[in-house]
Amino acid sequence: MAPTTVAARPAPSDDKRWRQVDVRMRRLGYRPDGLIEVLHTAQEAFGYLDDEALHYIGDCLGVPPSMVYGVATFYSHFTLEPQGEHTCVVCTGTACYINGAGALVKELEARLGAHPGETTADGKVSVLAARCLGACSMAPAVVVDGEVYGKVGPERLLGILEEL
Amino acid sequence: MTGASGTEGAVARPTRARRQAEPLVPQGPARASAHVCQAAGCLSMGSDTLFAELKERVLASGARDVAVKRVGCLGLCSAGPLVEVPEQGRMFERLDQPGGVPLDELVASLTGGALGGRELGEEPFYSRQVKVVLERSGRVDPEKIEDYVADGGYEALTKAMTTMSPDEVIDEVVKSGLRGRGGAGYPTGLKWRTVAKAAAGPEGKYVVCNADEGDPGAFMDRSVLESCPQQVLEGMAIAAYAVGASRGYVYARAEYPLAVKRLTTAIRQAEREGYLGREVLGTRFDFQVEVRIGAGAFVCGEETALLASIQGGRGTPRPRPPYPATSGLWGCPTLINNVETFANIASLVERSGEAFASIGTERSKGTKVFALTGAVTNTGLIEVPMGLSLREIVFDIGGGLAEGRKFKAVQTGGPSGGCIPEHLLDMTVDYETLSQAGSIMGSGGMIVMDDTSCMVDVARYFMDFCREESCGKCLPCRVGTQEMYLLLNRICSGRAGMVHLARLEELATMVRATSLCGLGQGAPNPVFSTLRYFRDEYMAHIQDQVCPAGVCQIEGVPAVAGTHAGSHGGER
Amino acid sequence: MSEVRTLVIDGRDVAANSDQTLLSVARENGIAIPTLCHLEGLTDIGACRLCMVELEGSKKLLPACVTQVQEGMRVVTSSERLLEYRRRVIEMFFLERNHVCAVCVANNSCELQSAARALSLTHFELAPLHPDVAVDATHERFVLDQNRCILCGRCVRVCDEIEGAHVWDIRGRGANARLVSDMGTPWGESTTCTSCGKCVQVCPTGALFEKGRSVAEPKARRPYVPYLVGHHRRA
Amino acid sequence: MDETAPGRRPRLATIWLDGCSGCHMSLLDIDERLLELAGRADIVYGCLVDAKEFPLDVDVTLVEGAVSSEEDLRKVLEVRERTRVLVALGDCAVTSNVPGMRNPFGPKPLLERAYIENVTINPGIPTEGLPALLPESLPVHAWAPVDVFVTGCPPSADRIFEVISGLLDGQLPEVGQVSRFG
Repeated sequence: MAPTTVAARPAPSDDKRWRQVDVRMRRLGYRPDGLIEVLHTAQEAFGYLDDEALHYIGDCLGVPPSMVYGVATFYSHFTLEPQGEHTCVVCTGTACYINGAGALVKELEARLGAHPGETTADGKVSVLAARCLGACSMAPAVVVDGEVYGKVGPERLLGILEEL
Repeated sequence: MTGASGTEGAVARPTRARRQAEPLVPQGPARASAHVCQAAGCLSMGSDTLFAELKERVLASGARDVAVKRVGCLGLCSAGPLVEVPEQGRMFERLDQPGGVPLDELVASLTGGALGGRELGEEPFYSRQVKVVLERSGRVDPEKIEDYVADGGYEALTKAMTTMSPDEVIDEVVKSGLRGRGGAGYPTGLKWRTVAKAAAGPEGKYVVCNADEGDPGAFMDRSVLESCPQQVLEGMAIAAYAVGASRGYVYARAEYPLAVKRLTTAIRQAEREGYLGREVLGTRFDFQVEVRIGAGAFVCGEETALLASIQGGRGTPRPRPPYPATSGLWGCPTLINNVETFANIASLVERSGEAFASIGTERSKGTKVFALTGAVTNTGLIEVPMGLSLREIVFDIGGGLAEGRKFKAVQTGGPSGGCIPEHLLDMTVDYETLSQAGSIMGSGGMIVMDDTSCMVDVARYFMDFCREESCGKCLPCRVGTQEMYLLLNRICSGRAGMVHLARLEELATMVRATSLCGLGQGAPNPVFSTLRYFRDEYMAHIQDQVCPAGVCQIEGVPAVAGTHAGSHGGER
Repeated sequence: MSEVRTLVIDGRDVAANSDQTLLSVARENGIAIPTLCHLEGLTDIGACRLCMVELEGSKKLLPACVTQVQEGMRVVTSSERLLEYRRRVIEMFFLERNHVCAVCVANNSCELQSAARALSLTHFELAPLHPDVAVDATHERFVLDQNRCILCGRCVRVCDEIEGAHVWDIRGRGANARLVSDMGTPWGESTTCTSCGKCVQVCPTGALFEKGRSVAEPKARRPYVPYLVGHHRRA
Repeated sequence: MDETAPGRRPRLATIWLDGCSGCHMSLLDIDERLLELAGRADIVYGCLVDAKEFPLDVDVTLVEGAVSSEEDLRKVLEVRERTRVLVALGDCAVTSNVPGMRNPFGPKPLLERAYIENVTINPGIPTEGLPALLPESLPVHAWAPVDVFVTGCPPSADRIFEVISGLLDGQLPEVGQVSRFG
């Protein structure tokens, strides 16, 4: 794609978080190849990527809507749905798998009613499965709200979640 | 994938909390220094609060010649939090944990009391390793360039730029016999030479560091970036000088927020100190490095997919040739090496290619970092000379299996690798031997499995991984991994006949031969290697409807006589 | 500057320009290699893997559509192994979506259907995936039927490279990859579509078609294709 | 199953599972060649003859239709056991074709549409007298090995005749390039 420079344009609303997105785009010179970086920033600011954000970013960087959408849906880190108040990531990498990560996922399904990729009905916890967190020595590993917990059994995991 | 990776703001201002995290440095030379591991493994066991507490205790003791220092990975992650006191040759394991070393014992050791912890010299986990890549890992503060420089860092870059021509640098790399540590093992020197010879594109040339470590069960690159990011940057700068590049990218996984943060800090510091940026070492050599954060796609470890992702697009691979070395980012010649490859460069240039080549085997030179995990006593990060035997790694360094468990296999190479059985444990670890055994070196994940693992289930696990990570561009990988998964599922649940096994093997052969990139070509490998060494386990599922390891849930429905792979029955 | 290269394809000596692909040389010489994602005039992506050929002295198969000719190459385009792989490719195309030729608008004018016939594919051995996918009939003139889409990306490329609109792209990945217009919005609501119909013209199956056509009424359209894409590229 | 005794006339059968009968119609379209067939073989079962039980020893059986219900499955297993050469005739038998179009969403919505949503008198899914549907409608060879596949919706009369007469001559015909899906 030709690096067409597209000028800054008014943010969709006066929500302050758009400033973070704007700053990131300006630093990247509004180049279309900065798309993924800007999507990261938008997701950090808003928690997820909605249509409005995708349209706005695409317009500013000169990337067609279908391409923005194609990129946002290709990478599993990006989410197009609002997430729960808390996130619980179960690592399902090989070391965790052979050390019982499957039982953790099943336990969450049974107790919270949320499969990986889903949020509990009360919007409290989003359950996610990660490929490998690189915390294999502490398998099985779980990340709750950014905090890594190692050698986690089903009981302990539920304990951690109850304390939230 | 994950809220685990809310990447922190790149450059945080020194807040109060941050100042508190500064190391304790004595006025004069330290009599004893506590190296507190602050890599992800130990951090998750609370090594950051331990670090603060230890500092306070030392200050309170009144000792003026004791240092408390933040360092990178000390290796034995399963025994974290770890603290090493190098002057005393002591390692303190599971510090302040139930069943571990009490903090008092460490404080006493540091402040002139009885020496505690474990003596390092006699432990095979430590003594059998040879450290080149991880040499500075447990020694320097990963967030301070001064510490890296004081330890001899950037001397290699200085040597290369002041005493060697770019060609001479490449000659050294060729002589070293270094091969790509990302998995394929392509000779690094040859790659550098190709990029060096290629005519520069409209935007010059690029150097890209592949830090998209996606193999499940592998965390070597994460550890290197968390422990000594400057070493990787120095390697990249030397490469840029050698091939004539002026821009660089590090493509790192979003799942590694700490590595990204330390890397970003390292780039800022290196630019400030003139080791990166417009005028490297005050010369006209210009090399600027940016970090690009992946977003959860295993296929981006494939070099052409990685480039597509750096350019902001869907991470789908494209056919090669042209290779990135001649036509990469924006059509410009692009050198792509993995983190560990770059981390080898500084020491190689400093010591000479011959010195590097003196370690290792005939065709696999140097050392290799492995993430040793699974059903083994000592799990963690290790670095060994090429050519060590698997048995030495698993049983000497790894300390063998837990009491009463029987060894079954070592899985290497991730989803494109294979499972090596007990009778091959004495084989040496190098590129060729591993590939002859039906596996690959891969990036360095090494997962030990015992008799509680079912090898058909393991094959299914990896196929599940591949089908979810397939980018969907080429048909054999997109549909073939899906179909192989369904066949494996059928076998695992005891609903398969011999015809399904035959179908699986045919399909695996076809997918390997026709897929566009390494993900699809390698996806059948776990199937091939488990069939090669553990066919009896497949047969038990098929003929007797039994899972010998007791892992699979047998549905007890007899296989039908049809030749068609049949219904997927809600297995999607 | 292109130069002359000589090579051997299926035992025949042929001459080619150095900038030609194996596929174009083979076709010039009347040697048929099946393709689905390739369309003369669009950038080749080497995705369908139907055109894989053998190169003497190499274990690796090469996609003919993106492989440049080289002096002295000896190429085999239709060994028993290649035919078997191609049948498997076609089979998997059929199984990944819901292709019911009998009730498809492209019946009799479908490239997937003809490829199956040319390769004597009589039945499928692997499991059908039967995805539950949608039909988008919101556009006033055209329909997108995901049941028939083989993800060849011709529509994506013709819309991007020739029409310059980039209405289409692929969302998701792996088995969840789907053709989408704009933000996954219904085609009829697309703000970028010019309704030029090029995507419909280049679709090899019945995934994109014109409204008002019924089963077994051929999508009389192939004749336009060279004018749409061929001349543009050569110009 | 005993081999064809010398001089014994070959025994031919047809069976109709989940399909539209179009393949049988196409079979009838061989017109006067039906007489030729009747002269060479005994037609022992199918909609052309009045037999109630599928005979024990059949040389060639043509199967039309996909396997959609428990009754289809019972039949196909029985037919397979009693037949020497099993022919999947037409796209439904070969790929499940139109009956398979329900597979993406399963049998429940199908039954509801047919017996509840579109019915004004006594809506309700019948439980007696109708064989239960299988979760998926699948081709014949999902359940039993098939010897010859004849594609087409329907296969042409000429193709059907060629296949049958070839089989009566003791040859397994090549079907690929002359017939096609759809």
